[in-house]
Amino acid sequence: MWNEAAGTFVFYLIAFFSIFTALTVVYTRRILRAAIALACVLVCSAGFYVMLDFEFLAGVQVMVYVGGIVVLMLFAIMLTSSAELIVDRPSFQRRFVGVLISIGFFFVTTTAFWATDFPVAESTKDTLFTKVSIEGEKAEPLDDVVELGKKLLDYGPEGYVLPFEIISLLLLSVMIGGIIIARKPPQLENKE
Amino acid sequence: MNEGFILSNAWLIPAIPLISFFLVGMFIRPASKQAAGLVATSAVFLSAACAYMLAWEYYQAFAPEYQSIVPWSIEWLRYQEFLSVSVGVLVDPTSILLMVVVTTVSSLVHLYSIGYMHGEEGYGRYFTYLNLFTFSMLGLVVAPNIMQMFVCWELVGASSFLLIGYYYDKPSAVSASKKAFIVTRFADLGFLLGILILGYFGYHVYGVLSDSSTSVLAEMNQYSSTAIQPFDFKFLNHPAVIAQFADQGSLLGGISMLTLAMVLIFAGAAGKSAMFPLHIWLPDAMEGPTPVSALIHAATMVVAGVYLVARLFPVYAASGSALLIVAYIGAFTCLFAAVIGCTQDDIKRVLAFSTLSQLGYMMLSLGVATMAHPLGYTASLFHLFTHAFFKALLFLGAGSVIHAVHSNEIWDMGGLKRKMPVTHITFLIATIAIAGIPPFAGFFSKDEILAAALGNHHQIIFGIGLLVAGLTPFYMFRIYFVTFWGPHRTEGAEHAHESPPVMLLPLAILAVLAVIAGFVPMASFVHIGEPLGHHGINWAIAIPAILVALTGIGVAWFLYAGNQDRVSKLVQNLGVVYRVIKDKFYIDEVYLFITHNFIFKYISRPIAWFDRNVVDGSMNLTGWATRMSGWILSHMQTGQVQTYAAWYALSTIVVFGLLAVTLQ
Amino acid sequence: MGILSWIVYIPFITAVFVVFTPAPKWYLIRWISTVGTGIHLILTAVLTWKYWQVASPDFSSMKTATLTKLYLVERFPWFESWGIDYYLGVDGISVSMIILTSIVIFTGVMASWHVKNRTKEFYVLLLVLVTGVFGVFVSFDIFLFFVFYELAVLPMYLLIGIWGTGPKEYSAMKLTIMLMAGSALILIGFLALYNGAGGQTFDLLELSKVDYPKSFQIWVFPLIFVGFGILGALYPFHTWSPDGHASAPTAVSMLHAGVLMKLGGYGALRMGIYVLPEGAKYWALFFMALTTINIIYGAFGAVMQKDLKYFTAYSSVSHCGFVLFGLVTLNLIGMKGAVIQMFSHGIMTALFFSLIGMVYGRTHTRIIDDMGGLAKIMPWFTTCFYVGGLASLGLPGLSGFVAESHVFLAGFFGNPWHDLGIMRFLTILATMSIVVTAVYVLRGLAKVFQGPIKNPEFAKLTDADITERISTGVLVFTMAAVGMLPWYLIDLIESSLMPFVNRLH
Amino acid sequence: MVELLSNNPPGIWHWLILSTILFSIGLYGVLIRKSAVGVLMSAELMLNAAVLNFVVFNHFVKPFTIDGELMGIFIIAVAAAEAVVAMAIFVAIFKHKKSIDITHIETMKG
Repeated sequence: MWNEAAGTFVFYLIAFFSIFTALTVVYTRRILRAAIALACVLVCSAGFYVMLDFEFLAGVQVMVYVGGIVVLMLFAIMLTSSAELIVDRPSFQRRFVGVLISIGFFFVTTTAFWATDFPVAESTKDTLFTKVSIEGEKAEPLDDVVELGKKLLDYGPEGYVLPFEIISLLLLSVMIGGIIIARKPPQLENKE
Repeated sequence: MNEGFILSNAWLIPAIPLISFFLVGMFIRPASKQAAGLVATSAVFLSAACAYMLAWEYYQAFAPEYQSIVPWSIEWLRYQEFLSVSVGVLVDPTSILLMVVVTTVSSLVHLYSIGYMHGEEGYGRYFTYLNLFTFSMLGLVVAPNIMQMFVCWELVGASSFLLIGYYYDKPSAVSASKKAFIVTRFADLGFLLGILILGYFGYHVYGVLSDSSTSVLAEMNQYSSTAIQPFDFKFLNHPAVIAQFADQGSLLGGISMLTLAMVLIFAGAAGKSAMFPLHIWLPDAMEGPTPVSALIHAATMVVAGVYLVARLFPVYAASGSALLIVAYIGAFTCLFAAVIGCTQDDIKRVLAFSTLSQLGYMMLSLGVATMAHPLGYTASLFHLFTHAFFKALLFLGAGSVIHAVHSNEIWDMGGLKRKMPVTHITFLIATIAIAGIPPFAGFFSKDEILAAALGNHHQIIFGIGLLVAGLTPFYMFRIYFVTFWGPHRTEGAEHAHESPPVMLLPLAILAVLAVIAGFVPMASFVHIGEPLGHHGINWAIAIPAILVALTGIGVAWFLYAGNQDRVSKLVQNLGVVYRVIKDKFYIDEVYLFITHNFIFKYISRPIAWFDRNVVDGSMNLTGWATRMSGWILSHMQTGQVQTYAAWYALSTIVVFGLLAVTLQ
Repeated sequence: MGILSWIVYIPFITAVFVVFTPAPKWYLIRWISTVGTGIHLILTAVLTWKYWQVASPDFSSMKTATLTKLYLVERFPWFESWGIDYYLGVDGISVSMIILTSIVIFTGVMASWHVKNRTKEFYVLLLVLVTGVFGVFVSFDIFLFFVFYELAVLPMYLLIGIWGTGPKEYSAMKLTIMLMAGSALILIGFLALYNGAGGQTFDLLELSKVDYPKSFQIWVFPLIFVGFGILGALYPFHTWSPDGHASAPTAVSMLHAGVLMKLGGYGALRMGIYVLPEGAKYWALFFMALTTINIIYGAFGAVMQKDLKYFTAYSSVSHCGFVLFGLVTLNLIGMKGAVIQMFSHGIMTALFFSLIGMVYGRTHTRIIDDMGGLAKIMPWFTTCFYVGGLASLGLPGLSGFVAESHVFLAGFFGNPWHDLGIMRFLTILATMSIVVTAVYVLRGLAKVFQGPIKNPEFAKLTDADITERISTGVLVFTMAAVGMLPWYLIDLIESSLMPFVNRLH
Repeated sequence: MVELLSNNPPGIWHWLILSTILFSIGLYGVLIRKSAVGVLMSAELMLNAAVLNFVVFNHFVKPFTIDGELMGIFIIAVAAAEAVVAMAIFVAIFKHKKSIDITHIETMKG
């Protein structure tokens, strides 16, 4: 019993923390602080994935997202020398519209969720952290990384081989694109 | 019924002036002026001759009781199956009387104009319009149905407009002609509405009669060449039809349909005969050449109104109240015009007001007559007959005086007795005739009117008639004494010389007519309803009338014959009253005020403004609205990514919201 | 190619000839178009005589007919699948309208004798426009009718936009847009008729045989009537006419006011009242009130106008009000009066606009107050103007009176479906207009022609030359002919109007 | 307190609310952030909320499959790609405009 209570408490703790940091990402005037706050948010969601028994995804999240993308952003901030730049707060009118739209969005989505009753599987309705199924389902824990690997390369109807290939292509093109855009074009130099 | 030559094709009488109008207007006028004048005058003389022959043949053929016959008519305008208007000639004692009067006066005026208009640059144009006028007047006189009368009525109005505005480079003449046409046009509106009512009910009564007793219609068709139509006078005046009319029920509260129609038609007549409210155009119509005033504004056109009321007399008699209106308006105009006449200085304006007053006489005499005692009807037409001659003579006389002195003001003339003997004699005869002194024409007709008025117990109208019988000689002899007696006031009067013979001849003829016209036994020819017991002059009324006339002459002699100081004394103590009367009781100003300030300022200008701004504006508004919405939408494209994102998010929310609401 | 096709396509053939003549030879172009329209005039006379010969025997039998009988019919399928066929025919009303248009275009070409810039395009557009108008008057397939209708309305924009004066672009734009709006309404109406009748045929006579349900008629009739009414200067939609006419060149405003506005009346009669009698009965009183305002409004509007063309434009708004007023009285006299008024007003406005064009060509000003005392200098124009003015105020002996007396009488006689009191009241209001018309006509003409000469160099101006005398002479002669001998025109129109009246009962 | 916590663990509804909140905050950030990098970060936030959503559905609706997780992985990959391109663009813009204030980039003004 104690276990569930601890689980719920941890959930709410991390939830509030992530919401707070998300607000700082959006609200802070210093870009650097925003980047760090973003890193925290991402780490918190990695924590969520762990709570939902998706350790692999949490790992990927921490490594790729936090380690890669946020670091990249830090570089970008440094490159555009706007680290110490204090961005002035946007005008009231823009903020008001922004708040209006986001709250509007929030309500619309929640009513949509509220209206639909999701077919939640019986087994996990009220338990957390247990991937182990109670009677009737497969007993042994699902080794998800092996399952992942199989699914990625399975070219059957269930498989994800096509998206896998596309993602690789995408990453390749993005790399080349990024380099071309960001480098100093030689001819532009001498013309000025 | 042996058809005499003229009787069978009586259409010649109006047709000759029409043919000569086209001939002169199109071809002869540009060719040579003199030829145009001669052809026009000879055409009217020919027509006069035909009129006399027609009279002679008619009175031969229909000796005892005079039938009104329609020897010739063709269908002109077909509105509907049984409702069509035909053009034709109606011959009966009244129309013959008018034909004789119109053609005689018109031919004499044509002759006179050859002299008077000598040297005018629009000579040919003048004779063309004069011929057009004669044609339309004759067309009006011989009209068998009320629609043809309306047609010629308008044509008469148009030709008088053209003739008044003859000196078109004189702004006063132009505005006078405009005023004349618009006022008569306004009156014709009433006339047209009256015709529409008569037409509507006539058509229905025609339907009722044609399927009930066919005898009535058959009896009407007896004397006319084409089938009777609802607009014909014979149909309208027929007692059976009038009976049907009377019980047609009333319109807008109380006034019976018949009276309303008759009052409206009288409005038309009042406009043309310049009765009280619509008289303002006649004094200004004096802007036209004097022969025109003599013909149109003395003898012929202005009596058209009297002729119309006479022609529809049976229907008028049926609606008693309409006749009363006619009588009282006539009486009031008679008095009103006589009073103003006494104060005018322009010789033609005095004569114009005297015409107004005499027309008032004719109208009141028609008004007092009833089917039972129709003496008033005969008296009015008799007075019309005599008045045409002596009033034309007065105008032509005045014309020759003006021609000699080159000014209209009586105070610029004086002592012309010695300079222009023939004009003087003829003018004197005419003045005595209009004053109503026994041997001359005026006495007989005026006396009969007074007798008719008294006979039908209209004491007030008789009183007014008697009073005016006194006033008329006063103002007539006033201008006579001032122009012909006393010293030559201006050097123009000094050098005045007698007019050429071509002008004097008509004066002489008219003078003779003015004398003998009184002896024509009108009662035996022109009558309606109960036959009049033949009686001589009713001396009980004649004596007071003569006495009053003599006193009028005496007062005029006393004031104007001798030296002028008595007059100026009188004018001082009359003071403001004299001034008000002289300015014609400011009625012209009231009319001008109404038309200019009220109608133009408060109706047509706002409508023109309303049209430009509101209705036009609303059209431009649609154009402006599309442009404006385009401009607003362009603001969405600020180029900033975030605004697009904001619109995008907003629209998704809205769409989801709608979905959420609708799908529930 | 029957005579009707010739009638429609002669102006077009002339236009083709004009296209092939080189542009600088503008005098040759003038002659070609005059000859072309001259031939057309003769052909119209032949058509009238032929129609009279063919149709007069059964004038009496028409009394009870409920279906218009067409003569000199030419018909062959065009779009088989939708039931559209090239269907030309003519009855009394169309013949009178063709006579009117033929006279107006002949005098129009004569009146635009002095158009110097880009003469070729001017004449081509003018002749194409007239082809459209002739097409409308003879076509009895509503699709073909609409095609010709658009052909008639469109060149107007170019003609005013290029050769106009004053704010020509603005008024050309306004005129075309409003007329397009009108034709949009008409198109909806036509399609409603087409589908209402089961969508097999566009033939007018077949469509009129179908008795549409009353509710259907109630919403389709105003569409068609207002659609045509916009062209016929119906009250709220008349604003294009003063501006349009004021800035249009002479021949164009002659043609437009004289003929195109009659297209509106003709269309409303043929497509509106004939096909949808129940709708007509339902809406008649409403439109009658509207047209009464039209008459009074146009008359009062004209009183205060400063520019001669606006003066005539407002007066033609008032006279077109008579046409529509006559139509909605829904009795034989009224409709006959309306068609006669179409004819007489067509001639009258053509005369007025041609005279204004010619006077403008000399004095180069249309402002009434600047001109004065022209009577001495231009006697011919003065007489023609006065004859036109007197005709417009309804002087008997000229065509105006014949039409107006019909319309007033009809208003008074009323019809069995409407309350007589209201109709009488509206008719009385309409009759008031004869006084107001007299006021503004005489005031206007007196200011321009009578009185002393205002500015001296007018004295040097010349009077009408031979071409102008012919054109104005022809128009004056027609007006006087119709005014004095109206029975020919009345017989022509009355017989073909009987089916309209019988269908209403 | 403990009983309160223990007997109502966070169901699917709670998770969804959480992810929507995160998403809205991200949206707010995108709309009002003046600097381009800020906008990108908020976009990352939104993407992350999306991944959370997938994972939550996978866990609750289809507990024993890994499609949700797989989708999460793909999203992270795409997010990475997107961030790279965005950074490259911002650097290029900075070189040209000396500032990355997004409100001044209006070449597309209508």
